[in-house]
Amino acid sequence: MSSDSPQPAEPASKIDLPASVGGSGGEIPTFDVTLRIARFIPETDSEPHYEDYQVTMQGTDRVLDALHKIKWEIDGSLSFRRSCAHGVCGSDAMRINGRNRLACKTLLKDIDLNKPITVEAIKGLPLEKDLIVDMEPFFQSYREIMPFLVTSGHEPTRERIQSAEERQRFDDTTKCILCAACTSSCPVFWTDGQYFGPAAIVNAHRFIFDSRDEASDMRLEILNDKEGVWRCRTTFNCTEACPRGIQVTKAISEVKQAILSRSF
Amino acid sequence: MQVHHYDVVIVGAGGAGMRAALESGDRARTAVLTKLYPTRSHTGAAQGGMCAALANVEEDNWEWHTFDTVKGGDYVVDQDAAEIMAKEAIDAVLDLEKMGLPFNRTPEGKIDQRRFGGHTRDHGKSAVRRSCYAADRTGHMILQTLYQQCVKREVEFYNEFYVLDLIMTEVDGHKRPAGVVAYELATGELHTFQAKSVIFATGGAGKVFKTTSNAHTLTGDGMGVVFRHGIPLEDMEFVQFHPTGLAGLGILLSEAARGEGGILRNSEGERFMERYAPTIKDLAPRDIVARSMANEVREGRGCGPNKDYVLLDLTHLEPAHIDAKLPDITEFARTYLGVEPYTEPVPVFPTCHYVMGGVPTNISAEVLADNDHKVPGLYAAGEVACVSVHGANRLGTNSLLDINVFGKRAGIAAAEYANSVDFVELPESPETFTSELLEGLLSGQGTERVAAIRKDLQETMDTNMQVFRTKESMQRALDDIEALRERYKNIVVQDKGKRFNLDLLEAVELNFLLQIAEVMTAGAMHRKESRGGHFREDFEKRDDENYMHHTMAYRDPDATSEGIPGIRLETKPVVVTRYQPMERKY
Amino acid sequence: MSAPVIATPRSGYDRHKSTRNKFEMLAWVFMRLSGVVLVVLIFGHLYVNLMVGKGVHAIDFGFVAGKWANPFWQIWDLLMLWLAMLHGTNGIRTIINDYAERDTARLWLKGFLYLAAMIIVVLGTLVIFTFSPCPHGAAADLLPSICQAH
Amino acid sequence: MPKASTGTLYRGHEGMWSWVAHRVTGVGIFFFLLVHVLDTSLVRVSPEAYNAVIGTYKTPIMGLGECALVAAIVFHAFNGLRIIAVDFWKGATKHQRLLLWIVLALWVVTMAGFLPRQLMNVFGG
Ligand SMILES: Cc1cc2nc3c(=O)[nH]c(=O)nc-3n(C[C@H](O)[C@H](O)[C@H](O)COP(=O)(O)OP(=O)(O)OC[C@H]3O[C@@H](n4cnc5c(N)ncnc54)[C@H](O)[C@@H]3O)c2cc1C
Ligand code: HEM
Ligand code: SF4
Ligand code: F3S
Ligand code: FES
Repeated sequence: MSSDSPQPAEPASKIDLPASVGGSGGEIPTFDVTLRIARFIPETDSEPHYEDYQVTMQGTDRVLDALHKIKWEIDGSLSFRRSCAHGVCGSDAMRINGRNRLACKTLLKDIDLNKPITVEAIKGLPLEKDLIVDMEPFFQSYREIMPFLVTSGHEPTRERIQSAEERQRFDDTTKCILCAACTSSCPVFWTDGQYFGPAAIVNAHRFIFDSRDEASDMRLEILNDKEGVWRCRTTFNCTEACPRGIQVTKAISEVKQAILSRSF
Repeated sequence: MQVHHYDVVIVGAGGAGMRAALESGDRARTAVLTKLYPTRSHTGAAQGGMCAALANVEEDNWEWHTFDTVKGGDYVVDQDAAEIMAKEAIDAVLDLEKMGLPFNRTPEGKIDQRRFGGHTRDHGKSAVRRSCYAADRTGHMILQTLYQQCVKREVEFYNEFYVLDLIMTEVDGHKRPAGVVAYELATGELHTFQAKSVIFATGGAGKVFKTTSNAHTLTGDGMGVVFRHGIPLEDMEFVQFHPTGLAGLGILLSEAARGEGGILRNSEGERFMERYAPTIKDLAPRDIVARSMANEVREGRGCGPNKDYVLLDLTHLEPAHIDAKLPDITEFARTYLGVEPYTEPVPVFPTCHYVMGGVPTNISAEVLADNDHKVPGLYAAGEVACVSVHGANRLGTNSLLDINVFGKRAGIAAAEYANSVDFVELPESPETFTSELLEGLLSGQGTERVAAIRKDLQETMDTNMQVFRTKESMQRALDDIEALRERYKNIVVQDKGKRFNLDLLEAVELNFLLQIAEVMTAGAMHRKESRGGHFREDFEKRDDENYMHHTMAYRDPDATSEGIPGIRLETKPVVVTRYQPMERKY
Repeated sequence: MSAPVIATPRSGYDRHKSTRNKFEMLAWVFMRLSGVVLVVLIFGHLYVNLMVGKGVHAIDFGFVAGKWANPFWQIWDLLMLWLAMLHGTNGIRTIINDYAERDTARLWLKGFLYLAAMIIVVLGTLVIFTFSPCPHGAAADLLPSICQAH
Repeated sequence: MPKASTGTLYRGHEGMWSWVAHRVTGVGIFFFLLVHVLDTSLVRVSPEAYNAVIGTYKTPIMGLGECALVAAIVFHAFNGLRIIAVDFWKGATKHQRLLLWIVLALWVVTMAGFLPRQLMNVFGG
């Protein structure tokens, strides 16, 4: 008895490496970049204003490194959230050159550096300081869709059985790190902030299609709302913004289908 | 300043904190204070899995798991604790599954399991499939699942509240916690939380080092706060360096990469682990692999322009297999190094990963004031604590287990204790220490930048306290730390505002880092042997005669240990039940 | 748990009251169904009016009257009128919901919208049904050929 | 509730801009429809009145306006079908970009069929 993963044959104990990896490369190049950051100091400003910063960075650096360099060496008051620095905690969604990105996953070398890099807070949530917005409305709509497994009856003594296919059904939406890049890229969410937003729907999807869950009806009911899935205009901004590569619009579509097939 | 009252206050909302909150919230009025939104905690970065002897895919039992844990920890593991952890592992995994965690499945629909470093069948005979996993996002799924359950049970969170002090009050000659003082990031206000019991679950302190898989926010706050109040830190010299961090960046590539068949090669293309650990080769415990890698580099068989890393080779694996089992970490390689793991080997080098030591606790997660007494009402769980189940070297997947098993125990114990006692009276103005500290930093007229000091600290620790240590290198580290502490007195905080003043908090965190670096180095100086993650080139052998004990470091202004003023080092016996120390060979 | 109630750290945000009914779903479905039908109706309409023969130049009273003498075109245009108006009105309604910030503004705008839509639909329907292709006293050269029979 | 924040324009991709275009064309068509029903209603008043008004449609300026209207309707119609496809056909979310290019291609083809004819009618007299 073994799981689906075949054990690969024992690899060779010695191989010839291609020259490119074993050999010597050149120096890591450095270059100058300008960041144009939307600054907002709540104590003194009524509107955000832009400020330019010039820093010298290296080939493997990310936008987060540039922000750190500014904060640590030029202006300590520059404020932004960050933690893991490799795209798994969801702290540092921001608008980089007009698009929602995680600063820690955006490599400088992938950006056109001839122009300043514009960095702004994500849209549609109340601005608190510099690149920091109030995430509470975002989390509130997340909490409203019952983002937890609901079951009834006796707890089994062992695990609940779920086939690999059933598990695969909702795999995509389990990847969400609640970074809000999607919701704050959605033109419908920008309008009045009442729309549940893609992230909440993604997290509902994760449970609606989990074979172990028994509260799909309730979640579908919640999303069958004026501010629910029907407000989505399939603009795909969310899918394009998601740093985890989740097919957000597809998930929303599937939730719409589920509501429809339940109603007709 | 606001005052809040709760039965139980939990500091930290990572895996350990939230697991505790689920238990304690059902039993007593509980608040969780966290400096990050709960889902941002670093538990979410854990990749490989969580071990439990479920025996879903092959024969296994918790006794073997206990043995592996003890042996992996190079025998300075408290074996009663290890036994509890291995036994309760099974329920811990099943609990998570019942909460909804989407584990990968076997063809029969059960939780799938895979191999992981140091986990063996029948006391080291061969590798065993014991790690329960969800692709390479196990920690992410655990963190999300626990948060989901907290939402379900309406646990009260105070997000972006930095706990900066613990309030200790003397009751009948014993110091007891009366609550904590927290700084609200959004407003810059201080809050006092009065509580009958306090649980610390603030995670690790990896930012003491430069190359680390840890988050920017893992600055050892909990350890620092507790240490300031005279509570010891145990076994801080044991730091784990994970073999496969992305070279130069430290971002982790899980051991699962090797569990799934990946192998390490040097510049000659040789699978060098065959020489260092002939039986289990690349799946030897982390300390051994990390040292072997560092040794390859030292002996000139490193790769790259500076010959300063080795290669993790996945190219012989099926791309489909890689996608199914290791999707995230292969993406890290692509994103951050521009390397395609299907066809190219990935540059890797050891990265500071885990602090085995921490706040000493017993098996009920109660914090110890010294070898024989506990601090009533104070608890710790997770990476901040030292139970000690990891000894000198933690086995992969045992930390996710630790946070669940001892997080749960802490939650239950803290709530039960809270229900049996009254509040301890708060002192007159409990926040004085903290407000003076912050005002001092804000009004400081210094010139030193926090970031510069931190960088120097991390660099000296990387150079002198990493996988190879000697008396001289450690002395250099100590001298540097001393100098840095002097410089710290002259720092400047540029942001003078009240709202979201992260500049101020970085200054506070740096103080914790300096303190912890010093304790780590002190412990390492004391331990004149090599054991687990602590390897001294001047004492290459393990010395059970003299060092088969835990180190306990106390803050004591009147003492001097290993030439370091202000620290008193003591020892604590290791609990040995079944397994006598043996040579650790793989 | 009898300790005093403490406000949560950041006070909550008011979301609109939920509307647990099927209206939005039905509107959504209607937009899609009517859209498909409208493609046929409108393309047919445009083709006949603009592409066949002399295009716009052919359109005059006689042309319209000639079409509406045929019940097929009467039904066609009636359907088109209703579907397009409902579809368009609902479309504008969602746009108002999106951009009108204050509730009163929303109310007024929607009031106007519904009133206008009603007038147009009623008027259009009346015209199609009460229309006589050969009104008395009209110049004969303006009338469609079928009038000659009288 | 949060106000849409200021700052530079969000640089959405095709999906966002096609949505903007869909919205603009939808509103445009709606207002045209209002007027169009009103003018058509004149057939009830008298043939002369109707012909007088419809006569204005035959000027070159209105002719060009009509081109714009047809362009809008054709885009809205094809793009509407694309939206419906995205909503109901499983594979469409993956190929949404391709679908939009198909819409634009169809739009060009249709307009290429219509415009010469229309311009001939309008200007060729
Ligand atoms: C990249 C990586 C991969 C790993 N992979 C594995 C693996 O595969 N298997 C395994 O078993 N282990 C793994 N580990 C180890 C394991 O993930 C961690 O040890 C464990 O998650 C720690 O959990 P924790 O709850 O103790 O702390 P954390 O999850 O780090 O949480 C700390 C919490 O404390 C809060 N906090 C900190 N300071 C303060 C303060 N001053 N005031 C208020 N709140 C505060 C934070 O906000 C946070 O919520 C990995 C670790 C890393 C870094
Ligand atoms: C020709 C065939 C038509 C098709 C296939 C079609 C299709 C659609 C669809 C599918 C939508 C929904 C868009 C969404 O929910 O994201 C829509 C919206 C809309 N339609 Fe149409 N439509 C057609 C004709 C018309 C006409 C004739 C009008 C004007 C009266 C019109 C006005 C609108 C408006 C105003 C919207 C709302 C736009 C928005 O919310 O962004 N449509 N159309
Ligand atoms: S769906 Fe993607 S973009 Fe949205 S919150 Fe989750 S991870 Fe972020
Ligand atoms: S951006 Fe918004 S409109 Fe729908 S497809 Fe995404 S939720
Ligand atoms: S810092 Fe964690 S996602 Fe970027």
